[in-house]
Amino acid sequence: MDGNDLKELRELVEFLKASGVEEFEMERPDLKVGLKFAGETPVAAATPAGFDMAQLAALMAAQRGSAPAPAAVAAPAASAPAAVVPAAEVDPHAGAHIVKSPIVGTFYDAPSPDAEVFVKVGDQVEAGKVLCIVEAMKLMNEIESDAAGEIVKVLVKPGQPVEYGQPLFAIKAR
Amino acid sequence: MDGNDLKELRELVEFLKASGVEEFEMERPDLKVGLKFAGETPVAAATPAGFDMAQLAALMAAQRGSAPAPAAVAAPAASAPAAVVPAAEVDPHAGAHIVKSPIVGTFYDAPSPDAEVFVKVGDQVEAGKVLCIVEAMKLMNEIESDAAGEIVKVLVKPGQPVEYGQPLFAIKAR
Amino acid sequence: MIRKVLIANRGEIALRVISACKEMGIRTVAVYSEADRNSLHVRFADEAICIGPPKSADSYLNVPAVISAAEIAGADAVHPGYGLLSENANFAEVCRASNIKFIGPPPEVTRMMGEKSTARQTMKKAKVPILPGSDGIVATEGEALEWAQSIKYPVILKAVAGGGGRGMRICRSKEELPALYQQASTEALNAFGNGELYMEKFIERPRHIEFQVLADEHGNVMSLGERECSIQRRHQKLIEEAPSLQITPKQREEMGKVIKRSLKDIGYWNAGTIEFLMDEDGQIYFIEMNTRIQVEHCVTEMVTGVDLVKAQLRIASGEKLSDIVPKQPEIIGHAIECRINAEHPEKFTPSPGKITVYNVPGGNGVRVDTAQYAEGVVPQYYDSLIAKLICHGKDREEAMNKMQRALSQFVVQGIHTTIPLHEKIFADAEFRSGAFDTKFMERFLEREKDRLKAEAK
Amino acid sequence: MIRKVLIANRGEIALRVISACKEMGIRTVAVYSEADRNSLHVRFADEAICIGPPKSADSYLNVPAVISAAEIAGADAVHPGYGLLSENANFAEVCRASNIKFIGPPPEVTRMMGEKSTARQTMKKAKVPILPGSDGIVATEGEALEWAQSIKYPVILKAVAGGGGRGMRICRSKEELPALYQQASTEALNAFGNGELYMEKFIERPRHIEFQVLADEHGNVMSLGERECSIQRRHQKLIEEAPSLQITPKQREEMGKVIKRSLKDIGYWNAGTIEFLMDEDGQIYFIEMNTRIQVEHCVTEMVTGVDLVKAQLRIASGEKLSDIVPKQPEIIGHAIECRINAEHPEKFTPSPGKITVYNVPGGNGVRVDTAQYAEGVVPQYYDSLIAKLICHGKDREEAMNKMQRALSQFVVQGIHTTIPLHEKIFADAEFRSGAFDTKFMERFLEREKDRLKAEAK
Repeated sequence: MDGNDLKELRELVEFLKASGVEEFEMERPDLKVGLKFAGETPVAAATPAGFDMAQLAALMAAQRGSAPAPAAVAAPAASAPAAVVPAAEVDPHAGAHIVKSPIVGTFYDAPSPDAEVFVKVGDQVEAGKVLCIVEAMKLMNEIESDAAGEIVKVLVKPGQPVEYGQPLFAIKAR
Repeated sequence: MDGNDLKELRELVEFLKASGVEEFEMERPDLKVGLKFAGETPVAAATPAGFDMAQLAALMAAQRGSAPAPAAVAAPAASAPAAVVPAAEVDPHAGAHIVKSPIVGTFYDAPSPDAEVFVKVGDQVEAGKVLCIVEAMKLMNEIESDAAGEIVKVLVKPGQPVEYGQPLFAIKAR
Repeated sequence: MIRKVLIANRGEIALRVISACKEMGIRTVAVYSEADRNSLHVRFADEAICIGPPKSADSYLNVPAVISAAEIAGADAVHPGYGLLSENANFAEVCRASNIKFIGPPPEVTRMMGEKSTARQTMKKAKVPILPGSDGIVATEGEALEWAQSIKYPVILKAVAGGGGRGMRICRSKEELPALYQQASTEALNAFGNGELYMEKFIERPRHIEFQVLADEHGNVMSLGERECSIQRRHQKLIEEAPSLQITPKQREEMGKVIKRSLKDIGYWNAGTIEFLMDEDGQIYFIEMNTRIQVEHCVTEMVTGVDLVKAQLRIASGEKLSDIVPKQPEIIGHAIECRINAEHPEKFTPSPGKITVYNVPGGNGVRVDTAQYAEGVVPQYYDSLIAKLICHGKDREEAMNKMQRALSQFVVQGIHTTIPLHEKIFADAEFRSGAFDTKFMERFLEREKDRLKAEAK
Repeated sequence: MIRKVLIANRGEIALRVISACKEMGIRTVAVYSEADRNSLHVRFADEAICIGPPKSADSYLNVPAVISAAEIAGADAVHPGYGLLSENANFAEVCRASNIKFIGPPPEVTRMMGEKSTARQTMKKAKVPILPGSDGIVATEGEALEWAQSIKYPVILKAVAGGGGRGMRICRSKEELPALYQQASTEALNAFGNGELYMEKFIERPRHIEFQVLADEHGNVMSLGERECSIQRRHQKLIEEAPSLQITPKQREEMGKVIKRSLKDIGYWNAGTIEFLMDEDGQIYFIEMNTRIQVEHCVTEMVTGVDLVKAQLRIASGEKLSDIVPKQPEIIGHAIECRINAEHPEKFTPSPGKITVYNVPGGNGVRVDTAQYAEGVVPQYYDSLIAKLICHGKDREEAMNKMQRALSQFVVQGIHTTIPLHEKIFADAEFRSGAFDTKFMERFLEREKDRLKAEAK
């Protein structure tokens, strides 16, 4: 166990604690950690307030399974009086740059149904390159990349409704 | 495991303890650590385990009692929806044995207005000695000491209404 | 006029009475056990006195402690709420002897109504329809067969000293009667030391209908209409409504007259409830009288506009009914109440503990009576009712829809509650149709079981 | 019938509309800014769409974002609530162009009522009493003197292009008029680039009285009586009541007729409020019309039994008023509303932040409309209203007593609220007498200041 390991572990524990986590388990080929905090156990599955999943994801950088793509707009942001953010929204591309939708509308990956897509996974893009269209009120709004790098993943499907701030592309920034 | 490792482990344990962790497990190819703290781990900054809230409240009630007069009973037990127990008040008779009223009624320190008081501060009493009367429904109930020792303080005044569990006498037990 | 009331109760009804007193300028004294130190009835009363340890028998049911608390606080009246000491005639007598006004009927009446057969005889004399029955002990098998023939099968044999289902048998034919008679008598003897039985007509699918009554101390009585309380599980009411769809305005008026006459005869005063069973043909029969305010009084308040607890306080102050409720109120709209209990919604096991999240619904036509709050604790010592959710709509349909909306916004975490159960009941076709009886919950839970089994496949 | 409504609002009114929709079986779509992600309107709607960053201008006031959200959710109607886009005629037009039903009057009517002088002329034509005035520009000092003589002093000069008190002068005699005319004109020119003035009768101690109206899309109009809204601070209403003690049943009926005629002429539909000033002699004068549901609509609901939001939804579905409210409702009892704002109760500074404790009062006759909860956050970006506490009693006295009781049980910690201010107002003799006007709060706060000074000595 080296000092660096300990420091990281410490950060993890502090983060878990601040987030109100009660039990935690992590398994990697080279490391397995499990812990349980003392204190009262709420009966119902009350998730802690303000749990920053992105932060956790970043802390755990290398190992996480691929989460399902963000649900369509139709799912209400589950937020109890306890201010719960659903666990499903784990950002699966922590570390990558995320291009988010600046408007509400319908996502299209190509200028027209039979045209080529603007970009696909593996493409290298420059900042300013048009990545997609979000249609709002019959207007086709071209969404440009705000970073340069490689398209790692397209997070929405053509024709899918997107809300403000919804992640569209993951880019491995240069 | 060398001295350095041990030092780090120590740090880890201290850190986990301070963080209120109850159980911990870690496994690495070269190292496996598992631990569980004994009993109720004091959660950082929380109320100490086994703290007797009722006792605290009773003590506070006693302090209220020595304030203006029969208003004793009049003040509702301080209890916000947040169920906060104010930390500011300190037990002035810590260590002393407290004789509490087993019934609701009116406190008298003597069998009749012109009689001698049953006990006064400084008196040595045995368990079973009558300390006072609490009148309830026209009945004079003699309250006996449940400890032997020296009367340190009389916590209520003659004629004062007392509630169930209200501290009456502080006794320095032998 | 009463100046200061001690509320000899806890939970939502204590807070309900405190609120009524506050609105009338009457000072309030709460009493509490050590388990209720942080309860809202303690916080919102003008004064609060600890009267004993957590167990009810040592605190809320401890008559000397309650009376003593009233005396040291200088309360001139006691409101008993429901349950606990509310129908304890001895307590009412001690109050009287201690010169403290008991907010309820005179102890003699409470005592009379507390004895089932006396109550029955009294009501019969006052021409209130009662369930056909033996009107006394059925001493032998032979007598039992004769009575059953005149009452007509099915009949039910009950222990004179009984309660809780023991010493009770339903007989559907003369063939099975003799054996059942022996069983019931033996069971009663073992359970109560008294093997005597009486007989009543048995209704297969009864409805539970009750009438709310107010009476002043000057001989004036008023019926405020009925409540439908057939949604029960093991004789515990879960959902109550007013009015009943089964009672016509004409019936309501007629029952009002009968009730008026009978309670005048008895010398009843303050609030009370007369409970009836309704058979499949809509005929109603007296079963018992509750001589106190009831849990479900709120639905009557919502449809009549009469504040029953304020009326209790004014009656106890000697006011005349004609000043309190100047004219017979119209029934406006429909009200339904759900009892929200700290219980597992499927297993019905109690679920005491600390509430972590508590979001109460509000808005138009929604009333919540509760003494719970976020961070509050439901003690294990008392009954499991934590809130009453009452919805008022222009008709039953609107009231039900409102209830569904309100239930969906009632968020309780940390403990289990019956909220999910109520949500299922309000989605049930039989419930929504209104065509149910006191056996509804049995059928409903059976349906649920089947549904879960089917889903599991 | 409308199937799915997007609620273009936030806070308690969004939840109010969601609740009404749920009770009617209509699906709901909430929209929210990033600051409102954990709000109850988001949680309790069937669907929720984030439409922008915290600032209203970029989210709730962002017309393309709202319309776009309605389109992707497939909403067939939009309810605008109050404030925000509710009186934005352009928004209503875009809705129409996008084939989404706007739940409110036609944009042409909203636009007309939004321009004060047009509204005034329209109402005058429809024989609604308006404040005596110049009916147009007063071009010179001389004209002003003539007008003032006919209207009678005191009069008020106002900028045609004005608002917010600028270019406004009260004149109490012909001697002071010329100088004030010049000042007002210069001020108006500087502020709005237009120095033109008009003149109105000035009322020293006006009351603010408003009438609630419902109108269907088939030309039928109904007045649901008035509200008394004189308790204001800097033109922000704090407390509203229904009915007004100043309006007799006869006046109410007559105003109902006038309103019916005038709104029919205009082609108004959906809910609306006509605001009047009442002078010291009880004479009322039209000031403006609000073409939306109002914050204080609940007091009218409590005394009439009509659900105004459900009525809005049914009107927008094309239903006839005679089906929605079959007969003119009686006014039953008295209702009062307190606006609970996240503000310091003495300094009136906004108090956004996290709520740590939130205990909402309940019980008989108490209604709370709120979207807040324990652990909830009051964002700094929007208005400070966190709850409306509405009490209904058989008369004003009972409603006031109920309000005092309910305020004492409304516990909010973590932020400041106006609850303590309301408690003081409800203990104030002038308020309790009912004999107040829109200057009440100035006098009340002055009295409070004096009291504090006296206490400090």
